[in-house]
Amino acid sequence: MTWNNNVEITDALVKEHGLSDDEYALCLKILGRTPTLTELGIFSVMWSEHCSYKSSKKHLKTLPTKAPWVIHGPGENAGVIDIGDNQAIIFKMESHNHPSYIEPYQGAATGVGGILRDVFTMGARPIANMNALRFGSPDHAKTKHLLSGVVEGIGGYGNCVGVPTVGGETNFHPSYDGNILVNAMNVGLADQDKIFLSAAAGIGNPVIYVGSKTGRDGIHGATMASAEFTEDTEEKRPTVQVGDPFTEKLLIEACLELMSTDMVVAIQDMGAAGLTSSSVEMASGGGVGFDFNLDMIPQREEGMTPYEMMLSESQERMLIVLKPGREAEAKAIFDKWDLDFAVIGKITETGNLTLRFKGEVVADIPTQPLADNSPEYDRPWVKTPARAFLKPEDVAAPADMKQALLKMIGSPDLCSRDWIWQQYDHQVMADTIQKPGGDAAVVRVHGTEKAVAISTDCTPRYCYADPVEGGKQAVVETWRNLTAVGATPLAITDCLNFGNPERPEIMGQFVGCIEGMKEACIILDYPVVSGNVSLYNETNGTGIHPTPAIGGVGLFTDSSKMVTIAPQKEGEVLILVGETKGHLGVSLYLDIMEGREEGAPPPVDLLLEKKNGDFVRAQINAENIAACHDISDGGLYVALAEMAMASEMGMAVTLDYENVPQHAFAFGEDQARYILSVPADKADAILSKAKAEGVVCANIGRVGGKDFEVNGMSSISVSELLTTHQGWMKDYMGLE
Amino acid sequence: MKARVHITLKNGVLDPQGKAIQHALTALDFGGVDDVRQGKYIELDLAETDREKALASVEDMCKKLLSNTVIENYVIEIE
Amino acid sequence: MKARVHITLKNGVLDPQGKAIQHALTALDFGGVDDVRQGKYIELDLAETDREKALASVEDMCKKLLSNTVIENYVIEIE
Amino acid sequence: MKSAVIVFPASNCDRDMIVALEKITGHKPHIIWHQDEEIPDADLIALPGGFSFGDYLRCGAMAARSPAIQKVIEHANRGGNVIGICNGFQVLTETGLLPGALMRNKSLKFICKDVNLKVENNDTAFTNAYGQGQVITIPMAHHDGNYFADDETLKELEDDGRIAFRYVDKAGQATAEANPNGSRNNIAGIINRRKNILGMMPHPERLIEDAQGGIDGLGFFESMINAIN
Ligand SMILES: Nc1ncnc2c1ncn2[C@@H]1O[C@H](COP(=O)(O)OP(=O)(O)O)[C@@H](O)[C@H]1O
Ligand SMILES: [Mg+2]
Repeated sequence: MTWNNNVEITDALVKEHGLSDDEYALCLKILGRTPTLTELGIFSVMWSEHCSYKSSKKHLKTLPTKAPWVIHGPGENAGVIDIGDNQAIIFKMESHNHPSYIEPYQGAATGVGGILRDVFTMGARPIANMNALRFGSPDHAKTKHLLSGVVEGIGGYGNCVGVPTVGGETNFHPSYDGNILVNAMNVGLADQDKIFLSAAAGIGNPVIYVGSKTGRDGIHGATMASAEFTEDTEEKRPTVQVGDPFTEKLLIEACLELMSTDMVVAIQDMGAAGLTSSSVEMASGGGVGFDFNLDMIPQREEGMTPYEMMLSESQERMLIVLKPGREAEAKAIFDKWDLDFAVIGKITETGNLTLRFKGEVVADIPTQPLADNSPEYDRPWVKTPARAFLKPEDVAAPADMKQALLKMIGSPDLCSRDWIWQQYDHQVMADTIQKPGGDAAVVRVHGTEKAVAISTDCTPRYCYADPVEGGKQAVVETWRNLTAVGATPLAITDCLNFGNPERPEIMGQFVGCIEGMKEACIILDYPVVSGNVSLYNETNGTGIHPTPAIGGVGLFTDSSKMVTIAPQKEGEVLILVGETKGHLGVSLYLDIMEGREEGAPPPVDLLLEKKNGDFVRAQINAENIAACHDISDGGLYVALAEMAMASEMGMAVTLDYENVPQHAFAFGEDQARYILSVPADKADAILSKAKAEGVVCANIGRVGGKDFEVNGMSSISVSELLTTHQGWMKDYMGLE
Repeated sequence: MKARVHITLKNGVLDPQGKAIQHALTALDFGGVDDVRQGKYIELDLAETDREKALASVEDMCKKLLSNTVIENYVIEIE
Repeated sequence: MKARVHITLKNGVLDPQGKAIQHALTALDFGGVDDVRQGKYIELDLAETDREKALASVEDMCKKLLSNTVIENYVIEIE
Repeated sequence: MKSAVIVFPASNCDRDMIVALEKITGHKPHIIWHQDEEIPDADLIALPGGFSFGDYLRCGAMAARSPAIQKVIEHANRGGNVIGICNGFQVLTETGLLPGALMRNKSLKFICKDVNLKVENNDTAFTNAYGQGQVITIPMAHHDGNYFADDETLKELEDDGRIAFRYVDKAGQATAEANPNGSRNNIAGIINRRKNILGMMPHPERLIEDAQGGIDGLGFFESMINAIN
């Protein structure tokens, strides 16, 4: 292939690069001339949906991002919050949806690698991974292969780098048949006085490239992530990147070693759009220019062109600005870890990204206008029509309650995910004190009494039925899960997965979800500190369910206060917190038992959530509670059964079905509810305290025996519950 | 019949294993190892006795299971 | 010079990967797969131009690193 | 007890091992980089878990050829104590200090879960704090822990009481269901002929505090203190 940087920039070429006429006109204006091919490539990836957030920016700006404990909100590589003692927690969630559909193992693996880099580039040691996964219907021909590959890829990468994968969520729904979602979250720990940002500074300072060599991987990957799938997606296959967790582990150690010195001025990982976006962000962020000699870039393949080098998405690479004269010292560190290290240029005062290749300037772009003038659209949107509430009477009672419960807990959406988390090393680093299977994962802050609780949640069927309520509910569910283990919720990250924003209905879902999230964040004092948007999750015009996955982070100052969902002793009293109205609209019961996805989702009363949650957390912190579980998917009976299974103890429960039909009481998904298991001698005090605070609470039974017994239902042995609960996924995956 | 299948990474696809082996060989003082690529080698014993049919069947196996055609190539020999 | 190395499990060593592939092929309705063995295939680019020397050197690599002689055999081809 | 922990590129249970050794012996272990050619005087050398060199080619293969390992071999040949946990066990078999090999788990999956282990021989430097036949719960987390040795080696291991730990069910039976990875004879850990080297796949260093879910791993370290001090 002959390389010509100065080919004629035809309309077709511009279109191929995904730039609209207006965008190209803006490009001409910024440059004051026709772009070279390399420049066109740079504009194209910088202004792709993935890098520029052009459809979402306007709405994202409305999210609350501040609180006294927020050190850095959105805009940096990841969000940073204060956890006291000069320590900070740094976290973010990101999507790797399209690559994971094309090549599940590598797509998911590189997703984990990418999110790790976002966190350690800020100076944090990664301490926990989470993964939020959505697959198509289990009956769909590809689902098994995708589930198997994605889980193996997440494990393959996370296990090797030695960061525990401590939790996540997994849904199946036909709306993901052609577009699965793989959202990976990482949480890291740093000292507040050792947090690194990306804004470059210091005219003349050297710019360093470290990590793996650059190959032709994933060229156009960033633009692919912004394009809708069509049948010919097969052709885009070679753009998949292969992850190298071994190199990533070395890169983590080498970067943290480098950061423990005082040599680093700024640092940025090369993520989507690789060298292009990292250098433009660093330069524009610092209001300076970069002058690079591309001949210095470590290259894996022969004959790479500037265009390819700038657009490559090879993994495991970082860009660093050093203090002057420290190159040799820095190089010694990367030599020790056997990583490539190259001085590729320096900071200039021009404000331009100037790229030289074999003595010729192949690109010279003012970075500030490129970054600041990136397109921003106010896309037309329509509000999702409101749905009517479904009354409990509109949903038939099951022929047999026991069989219904077994069917529920043995269903794809509610069965145990142990087949998944057993493939993840969830204990490496020896600080995991709440393993997967509970409401939130809990990881100790190494060497202290503190611990961090993490939960990822979203109920896409609610978001589809009512984006505003669904957006609220997603935020609230993480908050509730953190509360249920006893942690104080601090902040969230999000990963907003939607269909094609150029369709007003989809844009309406996006706007609605953000609106709901915003309300929840404000009332719960639970700001958004980082996030990611993934649009165009749609195949042949059918979009996914709107899926704003939320990753919530909470803190324990004393991790010994933590509780799990497992009752501790026979004789403990079970207390139901919150009111049960029997809301079956878009419930899992309706879906699993009747194959319907109708009605409005359960309304979220944010003030009630806060009241009930604060009460529960205070009781846990006062050490009055032995176990706690929030009630979400599947409702009360499912939550009770999960507690019984976790403790391998039975329970005897008596409920009053006078005002609510039994099946609605059992499986309704009313919000703001928890089940507490408390020592018998503490029950009365808790109930009267609740009454005094206006929190609805009821004594509903006791822990003990080997059977799960609820009035109005034949009893079930806990071992039968367990066999049913643990059966589905293993059976399903058994014959891959 | 016996079939032998070689599965190798496509050109341009990163081969972390090969790279690490090359590095380790160099550390063990083996000079002049310019490149290393690692692939898989699979031997199948087939009941099929017709060469053409065996080939077609193994071809199908490669597409459906043995190789990951997104990043790998395969070569089949029937003997 | 190019060297190709095939590393296969010794007879009598259980091959979990081969077994799993065989099982998966059967589940995918490929009949008559009597046995599957999985090995490694390594390609080396060597600066050496003398065939004999290259062979000796790769032989040494196999012994020292590329294969585990407790469980594996190797075959080298130089081209 | 003076100890040392060897760190390879992409070791990842090195910190866990260092923390455990320090907590239990009261002394910080020496930390040895794989390229170091000297190992300070130590009663015990530990090879930690992880994915040394990415576990590329074969688990433990590249680590087993590192300069520091030559010193570990010398230490072992002088009768010094060596433990290898998980990846460390794989490294020990690759060096030949322990017989056999660790192959891909039968399910081909990485498996992280708690397993029951039976202490098969409590008359060793690594197991004396446990009761003979005691069943303990220890986490495992590996992709390649399927222990293989030929019949002859296996017989020798069995006859000489060199099986340290076996995977068992709660009742202590070495059933096929209790075998998580396909290991021959349900073997989870073995010792060498001279009884100064132990390799095991599960991770006792992950279970030494109540907060971690139990303290069954403590006995492992206490045994060494009993034997060495
Ligand atoms: N992909 C996954 N990886 C790891 N853990 C998972 C995954 N999916 C679900 N889990 C775990 O399974 C448990 C149940 O998940 P979920 O039903 O979503 O919990 P909740 O309703 O409390 O949010 C949680 O502990 C969660 O962390
Ligand atoms: Mg929950």
